[in-house]
Parts: sequence; structure tokens; C-alpha cells
Amino acid sequence: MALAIALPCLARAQQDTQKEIERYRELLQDGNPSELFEARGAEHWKTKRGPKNASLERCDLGLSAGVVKGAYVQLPRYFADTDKVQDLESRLVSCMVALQGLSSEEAKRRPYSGPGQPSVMTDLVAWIASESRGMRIAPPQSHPKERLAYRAGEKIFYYRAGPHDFACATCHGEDNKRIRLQDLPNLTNARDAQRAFGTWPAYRVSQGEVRSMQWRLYDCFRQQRFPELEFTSDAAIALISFLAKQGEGGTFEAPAIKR
Amino acid sequence: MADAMRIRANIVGDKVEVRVLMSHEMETGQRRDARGDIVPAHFIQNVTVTHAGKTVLSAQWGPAISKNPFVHFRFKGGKPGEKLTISWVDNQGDKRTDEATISGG
Amino acid sequence: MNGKRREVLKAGGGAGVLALASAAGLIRPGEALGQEWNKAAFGTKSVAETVKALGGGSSTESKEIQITAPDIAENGAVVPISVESRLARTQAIAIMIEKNPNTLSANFEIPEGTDPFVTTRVKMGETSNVYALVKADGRYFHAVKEIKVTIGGCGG
Amino acid sequence: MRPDAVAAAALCAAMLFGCATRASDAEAERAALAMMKTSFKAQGQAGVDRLDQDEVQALCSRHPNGLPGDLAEKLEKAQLATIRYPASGKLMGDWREGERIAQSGVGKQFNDDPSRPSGGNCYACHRLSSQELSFGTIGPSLYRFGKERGTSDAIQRYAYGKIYNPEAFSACSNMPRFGHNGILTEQQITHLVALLLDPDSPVNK
Repeated sequence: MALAIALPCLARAQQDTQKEIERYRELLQDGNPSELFEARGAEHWKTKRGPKNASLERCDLGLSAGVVKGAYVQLPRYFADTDKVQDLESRLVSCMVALQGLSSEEAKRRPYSGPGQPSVMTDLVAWIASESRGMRIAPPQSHPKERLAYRAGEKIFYYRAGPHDFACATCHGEDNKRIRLQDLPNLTNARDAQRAFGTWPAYRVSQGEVRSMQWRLYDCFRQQRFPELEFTSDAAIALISFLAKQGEGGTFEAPAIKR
Repeated sequence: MADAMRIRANIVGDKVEVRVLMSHEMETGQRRDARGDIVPAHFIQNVTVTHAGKTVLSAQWGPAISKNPFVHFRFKGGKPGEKLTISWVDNQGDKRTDEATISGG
Repeated sequence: MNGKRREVLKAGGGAGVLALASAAGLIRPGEALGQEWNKAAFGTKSVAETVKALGGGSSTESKEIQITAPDIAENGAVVPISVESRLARTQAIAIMIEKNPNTLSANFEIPEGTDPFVTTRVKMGETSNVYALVKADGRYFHAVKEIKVTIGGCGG
Repeated sequence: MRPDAVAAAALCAAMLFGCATRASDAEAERAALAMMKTSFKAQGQAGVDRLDQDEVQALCSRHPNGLPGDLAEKLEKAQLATIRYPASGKLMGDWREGERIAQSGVGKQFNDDPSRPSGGNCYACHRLSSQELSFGTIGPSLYRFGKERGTSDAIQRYAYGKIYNPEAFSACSNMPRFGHNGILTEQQITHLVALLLDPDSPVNK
């Protein structure tokens, strides 16, 4: 009898917790510091840099040279000049090398920002992503390499390894799960995947930085107890190809603001 | 130099709604860096918002204001096209002043 | 400019020095800020001490002050808080967090013509009572709300 | 691009050549493995050998929707044989220590200090003490676990074994093999058993 009374109370307490966390998230929407990063990114795009003293304004992000609007939601995609499937960051590295004359190492030197250390790459990603706000996620799958990247990404998603036996799917393969109080998107379910892909990059209030999809994967693998995922590596691009395709048709609302 | 603020000032009814984001670390002086050294306190201490030669908000902050601070407030008497000026000064003497134009409702 | 500004602050002599600096052309009018930063108030470690340091003897709880904030914060680094006062002649709104290393987070001066309302975001080290302290017509009033700070994420 | 990345890209290209439209499952798997080899680097305590799968990991990765019954049974039986109980025979430690271990999510990440003990991070996935609001739901609620089951030797052995190697009871479980994979020590596991079963533990309040 005591249990019968206690259970509805417990359920209510849990609902209240969820409701208040939702309220917290809503209250954050009023002002997203990602705007500060986006403003810097828009400047970097136009700024001449590197041995060739050139800007990125002629960079081809897939829709033709210099077109930024809508580019993010149609990535990753196959690029003939590099003969590779590339996501935004790996494409930016290619442009920095080809247009600005930077070495690939220089272009990748600071992929993520930290306290007092802004990252040109992160700022560019924040701005370029913001230029796809409100658009549909539509990664191309017409080239065989795009399809292979998707299929390989799917395999990596289910790959269990390391001392904890974790795969991406451990946390992101079922509906309505959460870790601590954070909802976990089921990335095998279209609705969750659309929302997840559509809200990265994001300003993370816990870190006070904008974080990109490359960073999201890097940090997931850290917590999966894997070795370090290298920035713009093939596995990262394949996984992003998988996630983008899973999120196809969703509305892109990033950079978002998250815990 | 610190980055420009992002300021939104819109007329809603007979008031100007002001939302501002500032780019600042807001270091508490208690955090340690990767080497284990204390990162010195670095935070905005004074904020002043003026419109038509009159202060419409002034604030004093401690390091407990979140990184990349956000403020929302409203005042009477502003008209579309008029300027709003926001200034901050931090504990290390860094400062920043930005202007925004009030937009219609 | 930064170097000069630092000197002025170091001289630290309050309004007199700032007026002098302004007259000497070091600070253009409009750049100089309202008043000196209240070091004593930002060093306080309790709600009562803070009220004193801000110039009040004591403060009375008031239902005319509304704190809008979540009951539970998903992360303590950013806790959104709005304070609205319905007290006549509200002059200032301060936000105090009982369990932070220093109690006072912010003090907003509300001139005539500005709504007695402000929203900002604060850091909270742990679950704590949050106080909104309002100076109205020269007297001090407050409201209080508990905000729980939760551990989040994958935990590493 | 690094030479090995070029090699991997060439390998992918070669594989593609043989397949006109859709990569077969085996091809996708080969491509994924080749990519992973060139995409991770050793960092801190996490060497690239962590990408090498044991039999359980390999089987479970290939069957994301669950193992066929006979395979599951075989796997559980083999994993059950790996469980080592403490020589002392004492399976219940201190629930206070257990609560600390359940709260802590550090350990085995490349940025963790390997000289410090790992946590179990139980709250990430399970509800335990009613005092902790921030709990996950990947695993079942364990609130009142001991209150409903008592503290018999059998339940102590089950709780210890389940934490030591959950694969022994549920093939391809999401839960880490805390004992078998050396994440937690024997003693730490006994503290978690106490957290679950001790009548004084907040889990049973």
C-alpha cells in the first residue's frame, strides 16, 4: 500500500524535474552567445591570411565558389578536386591550403577554442552554420563515395570497443533515454536525428564555447574511452555523413544553445 | 581588444527592449589552467547604458556573472533611429564601448 | 589607452580623481562610468553583510519582488535569472547567491524611466538560495528562491 | 595528408571500383575499419590498441539489434566463467564509499589521471538514492533494490557478479564489465553491492 502511494509521487517528482530542466533550456534561448562567435567568423572569411595573403571568399563549400548560404545543410559531400567526401571543417582546411597557402598542419592547429583562446576554425564554423538557419538538412548521396561514407559511418556508430565496451549506439540507439538529466537523441530514429543534427554546432553554456560537430564526436569518443579522434579524420567525416543522412529533412537550427 | 558587443534595441509598445551580449571570459580567479596555475581574476566590473545623454542603466558586477554576459532590460523614451551607447570596464582596465540604433516595433 | 585607464583606477581616489582625469582629457565624457566599483560589497560572505555593504541596515521580505528562474539549473555555469520589482520608486536591484564564495553577483542601478526589471545570467557553485535585493525609496526589500544545481552529462 | 591516410583513401577507392552502386555490408565494414585505423591517435592512457575488439565487442557490434538466442546463451555462459569473487568471501562493503563511486564519472578517459581510482558513474544510467535528482535512464531504476530483495548470499553474489561482468547475465548489455575489464577493483565493487543492498543505504530509504 505504501508503495502504491509512493510511486505516483515519485513519478510526479521526476516530471517536475524534467519540466524545470525544460524551463531552464527555454530561458536560455533569449540570448545565444554564439552570435559573438558568428560575428568573428564572418570577419575571418573576408580576412586575407597565409603566404598567399588571400581570404576564403573564393572557397567552394559545395554550392560553387564563395557560396555560403545553405552550404552547411548540404555537407558532407564529395569534392572532385580533393577526390574525397568532406564535411565543413575538412573542406575549410582544403581551402586554407589551396587559397591561402597554409600547410594542412597550420590550418588544423587550433580546431577548438578554449578559455581566452578563440579558434578561427570554430568561428568560421559558427558563422557558416548560421548561414543555413531555417533550411532543410539535405546531404547529397549521389556519389558512390558519399554512400560509402554513410555506410562506413553506420558501422563506426555500432562499433563497440575500449575498457567500457561502449559504441555510439550504447547511448544513442534507443528512444527516450537520458544520461543524468540530459536527453539522449536516438540517432537511429529520424525525428531525434533531425533535431540532433539540426542543433550542432552549439554554444555550450557548461564550457562557454561554441562547439562543432567535429568537437561533438571528439568528446563523445573521449567519454567512450577511445583514443583521441583526430580532427577532420576519415572516421569523423564518415560518422558525420551518417548523422547528416539520418537527420535528412530536419530543419537546421544551429548554432543552438545547450547545457 | 575585446570583441564588439551584440546589441538589440527594439521598440515594444512605449518602451525600448534592450538585449546585449558581451564577449568576456569573466574569470573568477579560482580556476586553474592545464598546468595547475591559478588563472587571475578577469571580469567586467562596471556597465553603463546611455541614451540621449542620460544613463538608462548602470551596473556593477562581480565574477559570478556568467562568461559572455547577457543582459535584458527596458526603458521609456527611446525612438526608432536613435542611438544607444553601452560601455563596460573590467578589473584589468580593459574596456569597450559600442553603439546601437533603436529599431521600430 | 588601457595603460592610462589602469593608472587612473589604481589612483583609485573616487569621484575626485575621475573628474580630474576627465578634465585632463584622459577619459572622454560618456566613457567614465557611473561610480567606483564597490569592492567591499563584492567581498562579502553573507546576505546580511551584503545588505550593509550596499548601504542598508536591514531588509524586509516583500511579495512585490518577483524572481523568475528555473527551480533546477541544468548547469551552474549559466543560471538565467530575472528580477522584477513592483515596489514604488525602485532604485536598484541586486542579485545575491548565498552559497557562492562571494554573496553579491551584481547590482543594477535603475534610473527613473527604466523599468524595475532586469534579466541576466549568473554562476552558481552549488544548490543555493538566491536573493533579489531591491532598494526602493531608500529602503531595502528582498525575495528569495532556491535554485538546485545538478550534475550533468556523461560525468567525465 | 598522412601517408597511411592516403593508403586508406586508395583502399576505399579500390573497393569502390568493384561496386557500382551500393557498398556491400562487408565492404562498409572493411572501409570503416580502415578509416578507424588512421583516424585515432594514442592520447594519455588510451592507446590505439583500445580499438581492437574482444569477442564480445565484435559479436555485439555485428548484431546491433541483439544476438540470436543460441549465440547469446553461449556468450553469457563464457562470460559467467570469468567472474572472480573476492577471496575473503565478503561481498558487502561500505555504502558510503559506494555512493561516492556511483557519483564519480572519471576513469579510463584519455584525459584522466591513471593513478587516481576510477568511478562507476552509476547515476549516469540508473536511479539509485532518492536524494539524487540527476540520474539517467539508460539502465533500470535501482531505487529500493535491496529493500525489495533482501541481503541473502544469493542476491549479494548476483549483484557482485552483475557489476563484475553484466555480459554473463544479459548478452550485449549496455553496461560496462567493471570487474572483468579492470575499471573497478574488487573492493570498489563490494562498496557498490553495499550501496544496492545495505538497509542503511539511501538506495533503500
